[in-house]
Amino acid sequence: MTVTEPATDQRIISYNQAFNETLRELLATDPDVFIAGEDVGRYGGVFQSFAGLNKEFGDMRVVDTPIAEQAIVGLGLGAAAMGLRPIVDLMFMDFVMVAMDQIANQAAKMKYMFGGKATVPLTITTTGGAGLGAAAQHSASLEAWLIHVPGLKLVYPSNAHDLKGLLVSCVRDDNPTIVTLHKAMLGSKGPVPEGLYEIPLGVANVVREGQDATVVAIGRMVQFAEKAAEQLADEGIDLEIIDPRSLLPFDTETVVDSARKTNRVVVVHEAVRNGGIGAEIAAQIQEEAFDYLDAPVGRVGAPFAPVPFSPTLESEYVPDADDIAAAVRATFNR
Amino acid sequence: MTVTEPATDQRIISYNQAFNETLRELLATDPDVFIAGEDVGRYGGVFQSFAGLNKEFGDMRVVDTPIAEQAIVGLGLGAAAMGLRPIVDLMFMDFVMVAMDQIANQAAKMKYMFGGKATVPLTITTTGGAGLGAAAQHSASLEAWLIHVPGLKLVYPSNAHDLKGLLVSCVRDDNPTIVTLHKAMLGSKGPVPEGLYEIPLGVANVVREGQDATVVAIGRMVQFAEKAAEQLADEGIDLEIIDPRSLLPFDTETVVDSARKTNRVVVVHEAVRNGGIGAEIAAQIQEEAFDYLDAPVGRVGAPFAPVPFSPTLESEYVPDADDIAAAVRATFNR
Amino acid sequence: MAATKKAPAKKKAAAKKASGGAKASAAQIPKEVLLDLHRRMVRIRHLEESLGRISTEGKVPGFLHLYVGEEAVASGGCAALTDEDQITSTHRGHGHLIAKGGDFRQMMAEFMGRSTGYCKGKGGSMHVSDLDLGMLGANGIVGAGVPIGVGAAFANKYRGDGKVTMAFFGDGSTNIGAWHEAVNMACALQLPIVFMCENNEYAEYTARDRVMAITDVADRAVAYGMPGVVVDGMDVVAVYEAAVEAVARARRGEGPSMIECKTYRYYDHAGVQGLGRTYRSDDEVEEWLARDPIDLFEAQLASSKVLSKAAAKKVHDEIQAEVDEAIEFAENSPWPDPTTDLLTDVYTEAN
Amino acid sequence: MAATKKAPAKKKAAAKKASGGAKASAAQIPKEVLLDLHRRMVRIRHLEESLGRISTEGKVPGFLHLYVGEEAVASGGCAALTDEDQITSTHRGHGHLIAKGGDFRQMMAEFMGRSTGYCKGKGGSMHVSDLDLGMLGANGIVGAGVPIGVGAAFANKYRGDGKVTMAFFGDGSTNIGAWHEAVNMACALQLPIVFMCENNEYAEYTARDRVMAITDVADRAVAYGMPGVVVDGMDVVAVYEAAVEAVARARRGEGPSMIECKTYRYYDHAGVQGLGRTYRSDDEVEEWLARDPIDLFEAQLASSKVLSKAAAKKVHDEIQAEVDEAIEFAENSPWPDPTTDLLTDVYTEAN
Ligand SMILES: Cc1ncc(C[n+]2csc(CCOP(=O)(O)OP(=O)(O)O)c2C)c(N)n1
Ligand SMILES: Cc1ncc(C[n+]2csc(CCOP(=O)(O)OP(=O)(O)O)c2C)c(N)n1
Ligand SMILES: [Mg+2]
Ligand SMILES: [Mg+2]
Repeated sequence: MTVTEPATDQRIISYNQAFNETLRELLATDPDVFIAGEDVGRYGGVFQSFAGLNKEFGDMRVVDTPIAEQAIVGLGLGAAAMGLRPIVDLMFMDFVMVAMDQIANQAAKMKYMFGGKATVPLTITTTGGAGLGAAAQHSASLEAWLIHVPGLKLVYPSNAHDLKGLLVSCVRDDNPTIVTLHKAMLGSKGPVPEGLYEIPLGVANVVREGQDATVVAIGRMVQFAEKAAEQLADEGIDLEIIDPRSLLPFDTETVVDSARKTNRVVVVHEAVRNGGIGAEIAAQIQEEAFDYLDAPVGRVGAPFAPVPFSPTLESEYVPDADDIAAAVRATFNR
Repeated sequence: MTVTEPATDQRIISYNQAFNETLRELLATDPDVFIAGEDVGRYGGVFQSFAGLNKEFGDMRVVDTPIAEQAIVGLGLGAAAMGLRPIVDLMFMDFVMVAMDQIANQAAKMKYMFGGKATVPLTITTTGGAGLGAAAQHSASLEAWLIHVPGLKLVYPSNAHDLKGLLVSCVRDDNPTIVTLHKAMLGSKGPVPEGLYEIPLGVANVVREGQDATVVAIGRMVQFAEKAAEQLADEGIDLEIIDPRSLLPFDTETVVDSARKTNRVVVVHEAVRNGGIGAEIAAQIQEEAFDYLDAPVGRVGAPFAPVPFSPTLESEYVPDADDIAAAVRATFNR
Repeated sequence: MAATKKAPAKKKAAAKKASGGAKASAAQIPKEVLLDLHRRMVRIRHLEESLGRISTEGKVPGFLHLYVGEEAVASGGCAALTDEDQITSTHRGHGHLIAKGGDFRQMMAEFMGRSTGYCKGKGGSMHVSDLDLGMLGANGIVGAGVPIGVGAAFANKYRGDGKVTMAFFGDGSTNIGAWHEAVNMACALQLPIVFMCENNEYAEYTARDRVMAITDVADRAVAYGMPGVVVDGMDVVAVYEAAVEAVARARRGEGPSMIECKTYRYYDHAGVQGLGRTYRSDDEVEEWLARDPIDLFEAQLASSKVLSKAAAKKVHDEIQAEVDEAIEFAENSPWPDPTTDLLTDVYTEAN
Repeated sequence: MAATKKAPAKKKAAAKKASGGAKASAAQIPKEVLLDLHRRMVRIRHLEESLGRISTEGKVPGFLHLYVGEEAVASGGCAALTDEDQITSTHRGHGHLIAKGGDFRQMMAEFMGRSTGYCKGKGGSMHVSDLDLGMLGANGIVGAGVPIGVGAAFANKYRGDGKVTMAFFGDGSTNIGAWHEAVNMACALQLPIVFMCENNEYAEYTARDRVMAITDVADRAVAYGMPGVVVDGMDVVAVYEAAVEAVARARRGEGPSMIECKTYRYYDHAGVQGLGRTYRSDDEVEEWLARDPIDLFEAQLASSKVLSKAAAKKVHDEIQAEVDEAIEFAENSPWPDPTTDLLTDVYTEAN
């Protein structure tokens, strides 16, 4: 585990800017790195996350592709197997579904199927999550599918600082990695050091130390957990918040240590609860900290329905600070 | 829950024959039912599961399609939305990956996205699991992905009798359903009544009643759990075995009742443990039976690697009776 | 042996050039059909323009892909269909639903996320649908509507009900796998379907020539063994005539055909913030705006004495009033109630 | 306006007919190339026949898709490549690997699941690969090798290393989405790649004409804006000449092209149980067997005094001995050890 010290460099930029500048620095420092995806080139990406990169590095390093997610991932996989270090973009995490074979059946398995002789330094970037009224096909949270695939690595940064460090680690990793940005966080600002730095994959971050209960929160849920911590503090509950940052590999040790300390845990994610990554985390906690738990590991996630369009439904659908606080309270009132 | 009584009808046929005769009877009794997939027509399917059906019902009711899984599922979805009751075959569960968008983004969500105005009585059949030396791309176990998708239903029959009853229920269900056969069980025989009968979705089967520990086993793992029960009986451990049969919806109540009775539970599936359906089941058990558990809910599944080709590796990879027995013992020795 | 060459098909005369010619054929089309074509286009134009306007007032959640500029395609295509035929659509689906007879009130209410909308506010712009009209839904996934359309066409053939399906899709969608699989399957099974391509030369913000090495999407018809034609997508009569022929062919059981309509979207890929001039040249935009499908057709209708300018204006005013009324209806409609509506409609309950 | 028609391309003279003609061109090909083509074919034939035989003895786990009958395609194609060029393959990949220079011992060991195999026994027949030879793997998923090949070709263009990639695939795979996406992307990006179609008229047990409404897969080249040719896939010289031209074109930076080879697999889709006569007529099978690519070529080599029957037999005997030795090597090789091998090679560890 690591505990975030107040960032020494106080430069404040947005999550989306952090993504863009990191890509620029990676392109500038490693000639084997290139980017490919829909609208990422001339236009700079639908969220302008790739703005200026094509102009600076040209059409072969920041490549506009047809609408063809299977071929986009295949382009990255084939190039990675040849020793390049591709970054391919899938725009929305929902589109993982059309590219799933190339991701989970090809890229993830190539090394093992080939007896270790292949190396696949491929990075896939995408944007997940709800909150923009984008409805059922543009709001996906598919972390649970991806952690079930041996050969992949998956990160879900919850702030601009981590986004940069995790993205650098993924691009430099020699395995297929997936970096999920949350589309509702693109504008959120935070301190981000200049230059390239790595945040090791598989190392969780203790966002807030506390004694009474632990919340393991993923991606955008981290900021809601922090709000919940304030509410609960008034009630005398001192919350510890853990942001795994990397979901595969997963830092079980940091989470279990916290569970053994606080004896109460709630896992929070945006995906639907059933079959969500919270199930895996809860299962691991009860396996490793069974004798320390004073209550069942709680799980907060979306209810079992597709993401609805209307704001009144969507805002109820997406877990928030109140849901988290309620789940924590429930671990005390039994 | 239901407890299987000794089948009154003692006719013994294979799992694959049960599948074939059920399809024949469904085609014969419901003019809205048709089958489409690769090689399912003239040839009768790669495992001859569809043998004779095209000859008997013709090219429009048992349809040979191009190699185009997205279009195969789309064919079924569009026809189902128009009021037909299609059965589309995906041959190997691995191919779910190439059709994932049509399954999880289109078929599963259509009703909700359309405000309830669509009805999608679509059934997808496929064969999952390892054991035939088919290696990493023809041995998939993807139940965990599918239970994470609101709108779908999923069954995994562990014997010929259940296969028939579950298949009938799925085809008659007005929602998108997925019936997973285990390819290593196609030849396994058992008693199967004549005529069509339904096994309700979401109702588990207590395969063996016991007092000391509970094993929740899925698909092919049920027979291994029964072997483990014999081993453990000699050691004085009276095992209860639950076959959920339907994974979505899932019969939590039957499983939790058993956990409260035996106080020890092990969940067994063939897919890799991490992010597997065992995580969801374990999480639910500790939520609902926390105060009754004398040990953490154990999980048995494949190790975190793709399915290997070589028999020596594959046989070690796939969970077996010894693995199950060991996990049960572990719930006693802590 | 000498290998048998397969040279790429000759590029056809650019549709825009071709469209310069007089529309002789329009003469043979009954007056009421011409007026119907006009009406459908105007209905699309007014709803979309008004929707775009209120979206700038923050009244429309989510993404908004407007059909303005492409009215002739949906109108000419759907006018060749009966109410019983089906269509499938795209992320840019409002025009298709309107042309198929969509109800303004339920559309506006849906786009604004109200419980009185077509999808009770659960779908929004990208999933608006009306199964009673045979409109099988807008679709958020590029290309994904086409396999669904093939399934609908299969149902038509299966039942022998004489209905046909028309699948609308954009030029960019023809590069994705689902589109290819579905088109090939329809041709292999000889299904009653018409593949209607809206080639507006862009996929989001990327020009067609950067993502495919052909100019005419219709060249792809050859790959599946079906006829393909290129028509001027700003000429509603040209679209209508091609659609009538393709639909008749499908009804005769002769299988699928493809129609490529050269058209243009006026606004940016999404929303109404500008005309996308960062990636489209002013000249290009002006050239297309100068060939507005409604203006062109109204000039033609006036000169052929089918519809005077004054009468045309009356149509516009009527329809605008209907749009305004629909917006008012939507604004006064209740929001969906999370406590009762969030978890319904996920599954069909057994009865 | 009159719509611009796009009639399906004329069907080309059936390759088999065309192949009747004398192989004048063979004359211009250097003797060592002709002998090399012959040797590659014979290597494939002997390994596959022996592999089929031992598979009936239960020595080969899993599925087995043999290349017998199609030797001219892999041999003619790979002979046009250098050792540095790449190929991608399919579920029927043994011939491709052998033609690219694959090692018999490591192949046999892999097929028999031994730790001395190309993939340490972890991949088997459907995943056999040799990255050092630029063979990027057989593939268990139809069509999935083609996007990977496009990625390899992109790397070639990115580095400007002058290498090209040849993607092999079957007729049936051209109906799946991944194939379409990859081919279009390669044409849009003008990558140095050759698309090599093995049209053996069947996808598993289903005839081509039941799943596509065209006769020549090469007709699909038009849809992407690249040249496509049909060649006699039983004529190794015809395949070689077409491949040389396409490879040269790719190296010149002129982009992709497609070669359709009309060929036939002798055995059933999988294994050696029969010749698949339940779904293929005796006449059809006989007609193809009568045009065996090795027999045809050896007759030609004998008549042109390049290789006598006796010399040819010597080649066969040498190669069979090598195959037998490889089988013996494999049978004496250790099995992978679960305790040490099962969980390695999942990830590349940081160094
Ligand atoms: C599978 C998938 N990939 C990417 C997108 C994002 N996207 C939405 S619309 C669009 C462009 C579609 O272009 P075209 O088919 O020409 O339709 P147009 O917008 O021009 O009408 C893209 C890339 C998507 N919705 N689905
Ligand atoms: C996506 C996918 N669908 C189906 C299959 C099953 N399958 C394996 S080979 C094959 C036929 C392939 O036909 P073709 O491309 O013509 O190659 P051939 O076997 O004739 O060499 C099929 C359907 C598969 N492996 N992958
Ligand atoms: Mg377009
Ligand atoms: Mg074939």
